[in-house]
Amino acid sequence: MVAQVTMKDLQSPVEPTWCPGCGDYGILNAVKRALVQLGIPPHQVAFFSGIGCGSKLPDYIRANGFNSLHGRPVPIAQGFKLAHHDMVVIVVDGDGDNYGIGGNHWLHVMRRNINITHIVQNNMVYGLTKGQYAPTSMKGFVSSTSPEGTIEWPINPIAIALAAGATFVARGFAGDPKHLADLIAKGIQHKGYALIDVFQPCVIFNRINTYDWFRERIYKLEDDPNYDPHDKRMAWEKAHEWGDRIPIGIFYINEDLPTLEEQIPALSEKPLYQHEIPPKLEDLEALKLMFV
Amino acid sequence: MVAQVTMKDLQSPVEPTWCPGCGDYGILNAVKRALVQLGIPPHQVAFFSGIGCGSKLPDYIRANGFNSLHGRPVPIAQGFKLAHHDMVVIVVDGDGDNYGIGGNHWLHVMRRNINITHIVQNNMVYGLTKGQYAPTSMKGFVSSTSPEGTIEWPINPIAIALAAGATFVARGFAGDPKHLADLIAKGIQHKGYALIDVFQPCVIFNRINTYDWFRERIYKLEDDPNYDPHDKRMAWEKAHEWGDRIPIGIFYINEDLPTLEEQIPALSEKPLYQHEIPPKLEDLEALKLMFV
Amino acid sequence: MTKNSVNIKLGGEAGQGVESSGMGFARAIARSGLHIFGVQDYMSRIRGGHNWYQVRVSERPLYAHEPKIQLLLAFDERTVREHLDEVVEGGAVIYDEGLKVDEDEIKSKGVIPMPMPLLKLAEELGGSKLMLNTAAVAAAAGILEFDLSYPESVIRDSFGRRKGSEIADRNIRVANAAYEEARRRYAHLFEWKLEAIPDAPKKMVLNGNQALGLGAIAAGCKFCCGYPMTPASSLLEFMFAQARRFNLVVRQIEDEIGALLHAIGAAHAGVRAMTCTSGGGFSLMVEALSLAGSTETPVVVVVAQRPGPATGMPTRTEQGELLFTLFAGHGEFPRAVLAPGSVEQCVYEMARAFNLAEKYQMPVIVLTDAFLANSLRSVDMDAIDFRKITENIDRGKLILPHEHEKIDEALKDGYRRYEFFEDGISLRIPPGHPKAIYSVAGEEHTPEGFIDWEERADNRVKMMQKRMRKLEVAVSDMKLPQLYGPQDAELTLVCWGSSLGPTLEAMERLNDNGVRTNLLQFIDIHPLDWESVADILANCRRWVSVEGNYSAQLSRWIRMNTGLKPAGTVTRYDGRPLNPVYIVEQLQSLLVKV
Amino acid sequence: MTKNSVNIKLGGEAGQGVESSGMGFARAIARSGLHIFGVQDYMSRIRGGHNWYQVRVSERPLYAHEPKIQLLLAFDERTVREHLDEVVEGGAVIYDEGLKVDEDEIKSKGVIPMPMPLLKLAEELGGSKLMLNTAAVAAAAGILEFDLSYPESVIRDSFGRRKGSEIADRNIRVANAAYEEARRRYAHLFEWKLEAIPDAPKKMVLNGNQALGLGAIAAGCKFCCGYPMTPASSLLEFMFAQARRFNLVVRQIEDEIGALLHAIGAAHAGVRAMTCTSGGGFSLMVEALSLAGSTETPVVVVVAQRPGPATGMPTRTEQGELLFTLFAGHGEFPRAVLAPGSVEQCVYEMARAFNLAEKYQMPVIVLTDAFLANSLRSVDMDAIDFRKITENIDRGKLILPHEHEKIDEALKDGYRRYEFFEDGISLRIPPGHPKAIYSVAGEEHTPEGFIDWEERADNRVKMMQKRMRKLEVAVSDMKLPQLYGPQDAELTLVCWGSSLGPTLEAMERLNDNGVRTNLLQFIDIHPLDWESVADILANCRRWVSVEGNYSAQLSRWIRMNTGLKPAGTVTRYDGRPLNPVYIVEQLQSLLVKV
Ligand SMILES: Cc1ncc(C[n+]2csc(CCOP(=O)(O)OP(=O)(O)O)c2C)c(N)n1
Ligand SMILES: Cc1ncc(C[n+]2csc(CCOP(=O)(O)OP(=O)(O)O)c2C)c(N)n1
Ligand code: SF4
Ligand code: SF4
Ligand SMILES: [Mg+2]
Ligand SMILES: [Mg+2]
Repeated sequence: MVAQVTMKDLQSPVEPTWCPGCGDYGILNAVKRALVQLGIPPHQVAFFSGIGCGSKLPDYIRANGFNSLHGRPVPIAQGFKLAHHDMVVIVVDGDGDNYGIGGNHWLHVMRRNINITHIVQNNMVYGLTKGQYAPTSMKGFVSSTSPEGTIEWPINPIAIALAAGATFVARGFAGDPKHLADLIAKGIQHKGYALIDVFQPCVIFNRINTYDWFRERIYKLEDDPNYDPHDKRMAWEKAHEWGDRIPIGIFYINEDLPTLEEQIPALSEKPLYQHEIPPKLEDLEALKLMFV
Repeated sequence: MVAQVTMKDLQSPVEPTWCPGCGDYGILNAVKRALVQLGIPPHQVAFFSGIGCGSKLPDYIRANGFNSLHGRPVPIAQGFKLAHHDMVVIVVDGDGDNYGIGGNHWLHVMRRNINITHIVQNNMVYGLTKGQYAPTSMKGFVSSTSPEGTIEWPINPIAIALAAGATFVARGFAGDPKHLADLIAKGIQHKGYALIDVFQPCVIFNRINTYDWFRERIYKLEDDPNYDPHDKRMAWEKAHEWGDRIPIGIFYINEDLPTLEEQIPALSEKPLYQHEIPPKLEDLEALKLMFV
Repeated sequence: MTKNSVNIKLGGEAGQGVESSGMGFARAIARSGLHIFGVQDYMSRIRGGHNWYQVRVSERPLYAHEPKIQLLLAFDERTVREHLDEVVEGGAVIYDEGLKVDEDEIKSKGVIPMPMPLLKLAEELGGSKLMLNTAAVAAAAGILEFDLSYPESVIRDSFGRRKGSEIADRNIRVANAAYEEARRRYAHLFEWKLEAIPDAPKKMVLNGNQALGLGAIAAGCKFCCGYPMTPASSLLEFMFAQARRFNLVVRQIEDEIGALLHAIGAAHAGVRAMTCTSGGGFSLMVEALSLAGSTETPVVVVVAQRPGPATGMPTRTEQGELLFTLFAGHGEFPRAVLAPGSVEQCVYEMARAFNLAEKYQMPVIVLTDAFLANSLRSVDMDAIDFRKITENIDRGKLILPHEHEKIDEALKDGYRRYEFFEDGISLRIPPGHPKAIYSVAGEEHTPEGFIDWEERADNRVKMMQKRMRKLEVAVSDMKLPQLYGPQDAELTLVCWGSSLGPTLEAMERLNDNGVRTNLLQFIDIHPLDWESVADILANCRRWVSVEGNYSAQLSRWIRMNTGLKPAGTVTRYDGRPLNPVYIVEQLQSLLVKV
Repeated sequence: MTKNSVNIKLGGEAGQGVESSGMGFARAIARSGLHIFGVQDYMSRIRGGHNWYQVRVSERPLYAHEPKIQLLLAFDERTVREHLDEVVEGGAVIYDEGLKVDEDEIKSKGVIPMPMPLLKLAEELGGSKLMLNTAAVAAAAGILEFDLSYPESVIRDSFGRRKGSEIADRNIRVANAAYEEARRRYAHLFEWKLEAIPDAPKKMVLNGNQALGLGAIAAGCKFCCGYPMTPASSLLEFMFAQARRFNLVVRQIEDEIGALLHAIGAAHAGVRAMTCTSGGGFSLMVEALSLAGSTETPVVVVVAQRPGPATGMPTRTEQGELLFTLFAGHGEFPRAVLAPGSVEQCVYEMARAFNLAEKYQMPVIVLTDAFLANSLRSVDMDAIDFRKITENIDRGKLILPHEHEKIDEALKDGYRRYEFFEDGISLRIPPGHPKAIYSVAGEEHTPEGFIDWEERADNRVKMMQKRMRKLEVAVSDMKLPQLYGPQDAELTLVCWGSSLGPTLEAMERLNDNGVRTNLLQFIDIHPLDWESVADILANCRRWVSVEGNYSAQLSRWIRMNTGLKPAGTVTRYDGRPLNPVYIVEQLQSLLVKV
């Protein structure tokens, strides 16, 4: 993994269809930077996305991609990873995908510690379907499906990730692609499941949580010398900070747990897709004896 | 709600099909006690269950019941509650139902604070389907689908409930129906969503987490005079206590948030099912003008 | 001069307001007493790309769009490139003079280029380039010599209230200037004109989704939930917008699984409840649909189709899910499937769906598609007669728990939710009454509603027969396919859903061309009196099915039930709606073959 | 004396070991060289209730069970009450002498009561009442005069290894005593005997789910995931049990949605992948199925049917999801549906499913049901010839990313995942090779696999035709329905899936009764060369479909595709499997009508 990879290597022939100014550009940029930084060549990384504005990202980067169903990239990525575990697997999906319709897959992937990096494009709104509220929309958010403001409290992705057993929990900001690239690179390097929730301004449908709104509030956890991301208690505190000051950076990291792949005997030698099939005839014949 | 209700009023004509010794008997008993304690007559309470051993409970108590699909009672109960909000609505389902296949509904019901009491029969195994591991099975648990022990970390329902915004989070033990009845009664009285996760020994398929196993470990939070269930931080600490000592009781309670129903204008006067239909012709005619 | 018959296309990038301008213009025209048909075409992106909106105008009601246009309003250069070929000879293209447009090419097609200082007017008189839309539409009105007071009234209605009349005033200033300038420069060159018919019946302009919403509300639907999915979202959003006015509970749920289950819960409580989605969302509802079948819960599910498989083409149209909705769900259980084909039918069939659902205590699916959901049509105000709905509410064997007297009367010896009756339909008392305390179960149950834990064969057979019996009884409430055109014809076009409009016009054209043609529209897809359908079809000299899908699904459904096979099929599956010209062309190549 | 033809039923509460005793006995009999057919019937509860297990024995292969029994082993009183009527005259009931059983009633039916000190022997000689099972089975062997060494060997195999031979020894002590006692007391009264055929071909005893597992493993399936659901769970569990031995990745997923999606992910990586579920779980997979269709991902989905709708009757059987699986999924896309009807067919068709899936890059559904999944059958070891599978692996146009040479050879000018070819099938290179970096999309895509964000009509049409074309090509790989019995018959029974066994025997009986009957089994349901099928059916004098569902779904599917209608249908939907007697009876009442 110390190949020389340039931004150009990652250049897709497809032009992004995102609105000018959309936060997704920053995320795309950060993802590329991270791959360059780590020297991961495009054929050794596979992106899995859902359906939504941000989920179009795999088409906009030269790499393996799978644009799947709304809310469903996480299980596909897991199946893929278990079949090809030396591939770098990255899920990119929206807050609707992952915290809305796909919430159950998320809840369960976190306790498996499978080595996948998960970037959630959190614009706190449904972009592609034209502006309904999202699970992360702030209470009172007015949208076409909440004309008088939402009456549900938003999901706190960081807190839930901590509670559900994620071993790497971070938050980035699309307006700071350099910092975000660093988080993504760390997430990829992390042995296990890494969540990177990204504040991603939607310049069309979310007129509340704008670049300015975020810039006025966010600060970096790593700037606090007392903050220890290995301390879950601290992470839990910070996860609840919202309002005037909102932390970004790595909330929590735990490097001590084995990954899912490491615990599956069939994967100890080589990736599953390289296993020869069919099995040996003598093994099959021996199996028959079970039924005598 | 101060009717005189007796255990006999709650007696169903159907005999439970549970195995002798199953923890579900204790839960059934506790549910009945709670209703008697609160004087809720059977026609004013509706149970919604999933599919599993424990989910057969609604048939075993004389009350309104809805035995639905595996993992799906929560959204049905919400739809029902919004249509008939003066009914006491109780969901009873299994750990497979709620923390497994139905996880997404659970994640989202918690942030709505709808006034539903949710009893999860947590036997840390799949009973009805004959003993596969559950999302709550302890790591290493051996079962027909984990012959070498599970390789996933179990879900921590209490921690997730805290992170997801539940306003009443408790844990009971089927082996202590009196204490459990009290928790259920408090959950019913709580204005908002109340989770009561119940340790429910499955005497057939879980030979690890037995009555004795629990009895040796559990202690009651209310016995600790310093424990304040209004303090989320404390609750978070306690949520992670596992091993030699495991707390039961009310972990967390927050009485200060409005319920979902209270925030829906249409429900301010009377339950939806009592609204007269169709709407007035003049209102409909007026609506037409929108399209001119 | 051609009066009151014109087809106008607006085109531009997403975000340029093509759709809202087109819809505003359509509304203005309808206010003048003319009929319109408006159809949109947009990509699954929020900005950029290419969108268009087409408004067809006539003095008589319209049911379809047409490929050929007389007037093209180009908001960008791409629009000219892509649509110039659709403009008829003598037609015109209006565009901002700042765009790089090849005038000679336009002229070479016999089309008149009409550059206009739209942006300039917007900026100078309106103070905002956003008013370019207004200028463009006003310019179109100018060359059409259409009374500007109608567009003005629409501008007032949309800006007057919201942001104070200042913006409205500025828009109107821009509109007047563009109108005058266009009329002065070009009106004499342009053959097509619009003239108001002030004493025409008052008209509404609405699309299929709005029509479904009206039908649902009028039928007393009080609970609507869903998860956003194009092209169903706008129905959900319409219900949200009406929630306050009609005291509805409208909810966005975490996913479509939960959405249908919420509706089931509300219906179980005795409330008329619905959900709406598209094919992908419906896929997720399949398990719950089966639960509704098993528990005999009346819910209405709107499935607004779009091209699949998978995410397919999210903003386009197709009729690819007829067979899917007919067989969706594990196990066998009764359901009805209705496929309205016009705005009026959307109103009435949606209301009827609630009656059928409650009368037969089963799920009812209302099948539409993006074309029907989104296309705007003008209908006379009187054509939507809410009394027909409100006076015909039929809740079947329902007694609500607070209707104490009725319950006392009905319940002589206890209540059994799934008691056997000859018609398969049991008395339905939602939970809440002390004399009707009971359970229901998705597992096979006893007449009392308990899980039949003994799993007795005889109870199972009776329950299956009870449930399926309802379908046989329901047939009497179902409408046979409806015939349009001459009784006796050499060719019968068979269609369903949104194909109605285009096929109707195709039929007219064929008749005009001397091919005696009629049309058979299936609104009710299932259940049906198939013997009668077979008789009808057997009496058709030759029938062809016209469908917006690959495999001619209705014709396959007909064959499954009657054994009859069409002489041919006209299908379309490129994501675009059927249109009369396409149908006639396909028929021509087909009839050669047949 | 009747030799080697007997039907034995064991009955008792859940938890009494009825099933394991029955299966053990069946295995012992098969070891003696005889053929068995074992069928179970249990309730959806863990303890209590009433379960039974039935073992039919013959010298020739058996495909179905029979209602009439000669020997009843009653573990509780209820068993006697419920099943006495099934015992033929001269038959016997064995039970513990401690049970309250009315001997006179038994006798009054011409049946011989055979009380035995089973519990006593178990406790005194075995030291545990748990060994009552052993005693009961041994007693049965005693009156059948069946060589006890076969049951003994089964006892050794099940206890010998696990808990040390002490328990085995004690069981064998109990068995011997019960055997001798029963033989001494009753053998002379009982007409039916079992005699080993030591030189018979060696036999395997397995059920449909195990057979599917064998087929999958032999075909090189390396990835299996699922969520437990009766009757599919035991297949998932079988794969778990074999994971270590065959280096499989087997996973229990959070739900069925995730299960199919996991399989899609693994298949996308180039691994043969499957999932298994029942109807309710399949309902949740419908959306992902459509994704597999759209992305052309080869996955195999086993759907083991049980009675619906909703949770229905979880432990019983039905064939209610033929049409559902055929049309499940939004949009139109290719799939294949296969319905093996016997243990051998389960092995081979499962393997074939992987070939079809990879060759045509589409999802393949293997439809079974609880009856087939659970019923035990003995088959000659040689009847399952794994070489037929391993030598015929066909991965179609697949090149794995590490097969560098093949890739270099194949890729002259770049790689396009969805390139158009005449047969609709594109080259498939899973991600990982530097020359084949690409995207796939559930949205309509370009040949390169990018979302076609322009949503072009021509690309859409080509992609639809490409995908659907595969179905036409696949027809050449599909098997026409298979004929059993005389070529020329006055009656043809048409069946699919698990109905095969019972219908085969029904056919034999009818022929014995002088009604010249043959049988047409559909293994391949879709796609099919329907013209040939129509020819075959047109040549049948009279055909009747025999199905375990309410609406005779296969016959409807046939009619949809051929227009042909059966002379009648035999259906069953009480949750119980079809059996020869039932079929013949139904046919009789039908043929009167027909
Ligand atoms: C099953 C299903 N339901 C609904 C949709 C419609 N849909 C497409 S994208 C989307 C939400 C987009 O929001 P998000 O995931 O936050 O992504 P964003 O567009 O904001 O980047 C929805 C509801 C779908 N494609 N599939
Ligand atoms: C969609 C679906 N998948 C699977 C099943 C099978 N199933 C029934 S109960 C159950 C799990 C039971 O476990 P749990 O919810 O913990 O309840 P318990 O039996 O332990 O009380 C499963 C997997 C089902 N009924 N529906
Ligand atoms: S709608 Fe919002 S999220 Fe979507 S592309 Fe535009 S700015 Fe980005
Ligand atoms: S299997 Fe377990 S959970 Fe189910 S009834 Fe028996 S003891 Fe209870
Ligand atoms: Mg979003
Ligand atoms: Mg459980």
